[in-house]
Amino acid sequence: MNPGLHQALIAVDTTSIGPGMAPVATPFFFYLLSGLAIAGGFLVSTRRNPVHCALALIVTLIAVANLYLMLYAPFVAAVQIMVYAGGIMVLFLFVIMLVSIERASRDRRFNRFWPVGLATACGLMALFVSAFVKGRALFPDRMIAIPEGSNTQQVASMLYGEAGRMGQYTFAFEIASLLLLVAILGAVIMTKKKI
Amino acid sequence: MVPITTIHYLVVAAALFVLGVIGVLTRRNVVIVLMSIELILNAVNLNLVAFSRMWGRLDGQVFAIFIVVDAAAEAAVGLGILIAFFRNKDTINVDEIDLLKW
Amino acid sequence: MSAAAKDDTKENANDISGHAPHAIASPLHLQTPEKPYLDSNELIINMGPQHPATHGVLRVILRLDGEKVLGTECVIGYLHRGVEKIAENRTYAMFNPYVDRMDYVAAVSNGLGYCEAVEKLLNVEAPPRADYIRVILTELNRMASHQLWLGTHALDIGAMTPLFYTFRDREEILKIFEKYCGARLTTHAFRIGGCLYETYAGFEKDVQNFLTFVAPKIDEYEELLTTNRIWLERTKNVGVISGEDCVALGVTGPVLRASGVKWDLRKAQPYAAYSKFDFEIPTGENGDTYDRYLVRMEEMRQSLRIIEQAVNSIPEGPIMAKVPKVIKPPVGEIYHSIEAPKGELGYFIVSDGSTQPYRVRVRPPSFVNLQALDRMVRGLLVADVIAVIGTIDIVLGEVDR
Amino acid sequence: MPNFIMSYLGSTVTPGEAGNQFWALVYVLIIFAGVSLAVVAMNWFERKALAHFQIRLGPMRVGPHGLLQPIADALKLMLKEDIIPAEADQFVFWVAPLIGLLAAFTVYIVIPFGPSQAVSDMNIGVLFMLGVLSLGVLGIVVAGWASNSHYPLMGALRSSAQMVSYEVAMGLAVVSAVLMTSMRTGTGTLSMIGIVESQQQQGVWFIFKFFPLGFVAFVCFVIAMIAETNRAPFDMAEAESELTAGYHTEYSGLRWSLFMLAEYAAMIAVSSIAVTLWLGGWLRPFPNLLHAPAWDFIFSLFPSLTFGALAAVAVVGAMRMPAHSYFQVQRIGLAVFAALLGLIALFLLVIAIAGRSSDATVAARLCEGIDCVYWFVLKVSLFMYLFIWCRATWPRYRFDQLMRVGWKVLLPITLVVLILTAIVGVIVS
Repeated sequence: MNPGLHQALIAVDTTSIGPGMAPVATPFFFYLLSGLAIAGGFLVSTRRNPVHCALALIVTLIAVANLYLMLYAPFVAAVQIMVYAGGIMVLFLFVIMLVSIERASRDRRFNRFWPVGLATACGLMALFVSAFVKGRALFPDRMIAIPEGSNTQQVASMLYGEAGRMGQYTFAFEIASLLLLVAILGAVIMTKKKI
Repeated sequence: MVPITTIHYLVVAAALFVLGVIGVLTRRNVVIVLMSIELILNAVNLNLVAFSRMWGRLDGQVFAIFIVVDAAAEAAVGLGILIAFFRNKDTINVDEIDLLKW
Repeated sequence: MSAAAKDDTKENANDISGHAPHAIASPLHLQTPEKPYLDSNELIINMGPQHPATHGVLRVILRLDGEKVLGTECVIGYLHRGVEKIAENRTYAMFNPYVDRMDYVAAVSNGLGYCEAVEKLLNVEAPPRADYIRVILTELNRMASHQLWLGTHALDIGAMTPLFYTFRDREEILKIFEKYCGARLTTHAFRIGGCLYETYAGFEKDVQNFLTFVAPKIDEYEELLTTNRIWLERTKNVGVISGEDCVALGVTGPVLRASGVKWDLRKAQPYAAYSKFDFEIPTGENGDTYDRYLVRMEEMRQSLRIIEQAVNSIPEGPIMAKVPKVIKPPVGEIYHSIEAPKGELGYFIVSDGSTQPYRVRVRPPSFVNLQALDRMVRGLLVADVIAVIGTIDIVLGEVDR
Repeated sequence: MPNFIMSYLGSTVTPGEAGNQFWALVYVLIIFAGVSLAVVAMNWFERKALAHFQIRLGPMRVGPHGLLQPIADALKLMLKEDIIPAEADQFVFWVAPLIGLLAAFTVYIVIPFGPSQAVSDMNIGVLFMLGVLSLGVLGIVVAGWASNSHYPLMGALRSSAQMVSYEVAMGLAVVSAVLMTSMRTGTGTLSMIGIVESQQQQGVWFIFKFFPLGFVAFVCFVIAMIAETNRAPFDMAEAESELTAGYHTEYSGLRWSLFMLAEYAAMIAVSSIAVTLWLGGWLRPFPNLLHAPAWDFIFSLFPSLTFGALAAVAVVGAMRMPAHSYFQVQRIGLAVFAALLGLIALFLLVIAIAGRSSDATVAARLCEGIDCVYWFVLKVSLFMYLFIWCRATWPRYRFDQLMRVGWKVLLPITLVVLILTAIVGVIVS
């Protein structure tokens, strides 16, 4: 894609959304947030203390939520913060406090097969890099405007349908609710001492 | 300054994914392994949302929401199993969880 | 909680208590009501001796499963001053002020019990007017003690406001004490053989004013608490103990009466002038914290009745019996007990014929009632332990002596 | 430069929507300062109100009627030695109060003090505020864990369970209010400003909508919000008589005061949400019924009248000071305070008259803004009083009872209300 067209697409993008909606200093915030996310991810896989890992993961989650905002997906960002940072991470912290942490912080950090795991991860990374380098054409530089103001309504109409019609994902949505119910039951049964 | 495009987000997501895989494959503590899985799911989510922006369709965002739901279910059940296991074996190290039955 | 943290606690517990080795291990030997799944969830924590809700320096070692109490052990003695030993080196009259320092919330009752015990040993009887004054002051003190109990008990359960209401009204009682004998808390109001001080001018009027002042205030406390939903939930069926258990453990006072046993020494073996007055003994049915609350509230009203009758019929006459300057009781021993606000307060005094007692042993109600704590809180939650400690109404000065 | 500064004045949208970063920053600073001041005022007010519930006077020594007590306390807390327990996790112990504080203050971004008096009007405003409020629990949990002590840990576990449970009921109650926004137009909105505007369009506060459905949802939300902020009678996490001080037992000095700041900021935040969702936010009473310039003017006088009344109270207080020379300083202090309040009242009066009588845009907008903020703050202060009232009246729930109330009482009620609201909405429209 030639740079001129690329610039034009970006320009079209910002104007179509309206002058007020365009995020400010986009590159700066992108690098800041992605730096935070990656740093958090690094700490998660290296810190000895599980609580520190959880805090690092929270940083990553919030940074990723902000990246969603930059991608004009505010509803996903809100769900991310509510469910992940407010719900799942509290659950994680709860469990960390229930199980032994003093011992975990004295133990070896990595398992017996860590060289194999690291090698696999490196291989995966090489795969990604080669894909990005060779398949650059697969990912055009364009960004098509999504109206931000009605994002929630549009997501809702895909999930629930509108005007009496089933949405594209209504059935999947119902299945997901069933999945959650089963998960709740499973978790309760698993943790109960006496059923 | 280079404008931020889809590929930038994909690179971040790939980095998060690899970090998550490192965590899953090398850590001993099951809690941290589960956290690393969350990291992987987040990387996938970031990809989906970036693609949704790239194509101007919301399907990617809907998928991301489904994945968040999935992550919640996974965390609840996974941590439930973990607590049950800890109660019986007094350990949460993957090295020591090596029997199918006890 | 982790095994490591538990070990820490155990060691710390041992360091602080300084008990002999066999006593140290006892928290872990507590009986468990049910077989634990595995001990991965057990947690041992020290409640006290510096804890806002243990009414002083009581230390309770709690063995918890999450928040559920599997067992408790009370560690007492942080306020031990050797009162009983001090008695052996004091004359009978000199020991009198010391007893006020045991249950400092109800000092007048302590003094009454001791004076009457020594009077029995000497075979003297206080004159009727002295008996009436004693009844009035003792019942006033019962009011004060119950008010303090109500305030702190409600505060433990989380209701702040009743504390200030009860302290406002208790202040009036303390003012009467101050006017009568110059002291507010540790009054040393009575002497062996009667009273030292004649009532001051206007004493009857003060007491009667107090009666009219305080009767509506008791309704005010009840308004705040008795039908309060949260109060009912926190107190009903909490810390239940049966009448048989109470008798077997030697529990007395309102705790015993709330379990349905109608036992009050003022009726069962009347002392002072109690046989002359007409009053009821309130009893409960369920033996739970709520019944104990109701019993104490009703006892306050009965105290008002007694005081009213006593003030209206107080006889004229001397206030001191003929007691020798140097008190030298004949050789012998005596056990005399009275109904203190917290239960049966007994004094066992052995005399060897000298000016000093050979042995004084006090049967403090708080100490005996505290032994029922473990029975009451097994299987309940941590928050209930606080409520039950409050409802037993202990004063650590009396428990440790 | 003046043009740059004045560029936003006269606009009728929030600075976030207008894309004006300068004024967004100014609003953030105003809100930060305002909330901090409100917390200080709340501190004094709670102590005085609680004291008068309990037949005592409360702070009386530092400043007239203890008016300077919060400042003295803040100074004391700031100058105290900063103690970190030796066995504590240093970094986490340090960072925990900041998490709660950040969460509590971030919520204010979406709270609308007026139709354009908000930092930004997100179209996911309600979700944003629920999500960010739920982050506050992380600070508490992490603080309890980092202290490495039994009581804080129990407090942390209790409060994490409590806050996660009550969030569910809170969210459902909020959803029923959001559902009501869609009644007239067909599409609802999650934007906080949109919710208040739809109350104006429908001509009813949502507390009275589909009576008693709106009212029940509101009551459930109020209960959940008291639980969510760990206030009496749901103050399990810091139950003084049980867990000494719960999660902040090991904290002292500045860090402890940060926890308190976060708690009070969160209280004000959740009250603002309740006001926005059910009590018409910035709307004055009967905005549609009494809609005439004369009525506008009368309601514009309320802020200055309120401050005038406060000034009068202060004047009476100064006159009733005992004649003893010891009270001379206090008398002067109170008189100065009264004069200050009187000046504010005068200022507001001038603005009200100028704004309502002339067509000058800036004055009119300022006047309207002050009106909106006034009604909003008035409603929020009623909630603050409610918090204190509850604290003075009720004993504390036990933990299992608290969970029972959350899951077995509030959750079913809010679910039923939600379903009924949907059904009634369909039938009506």
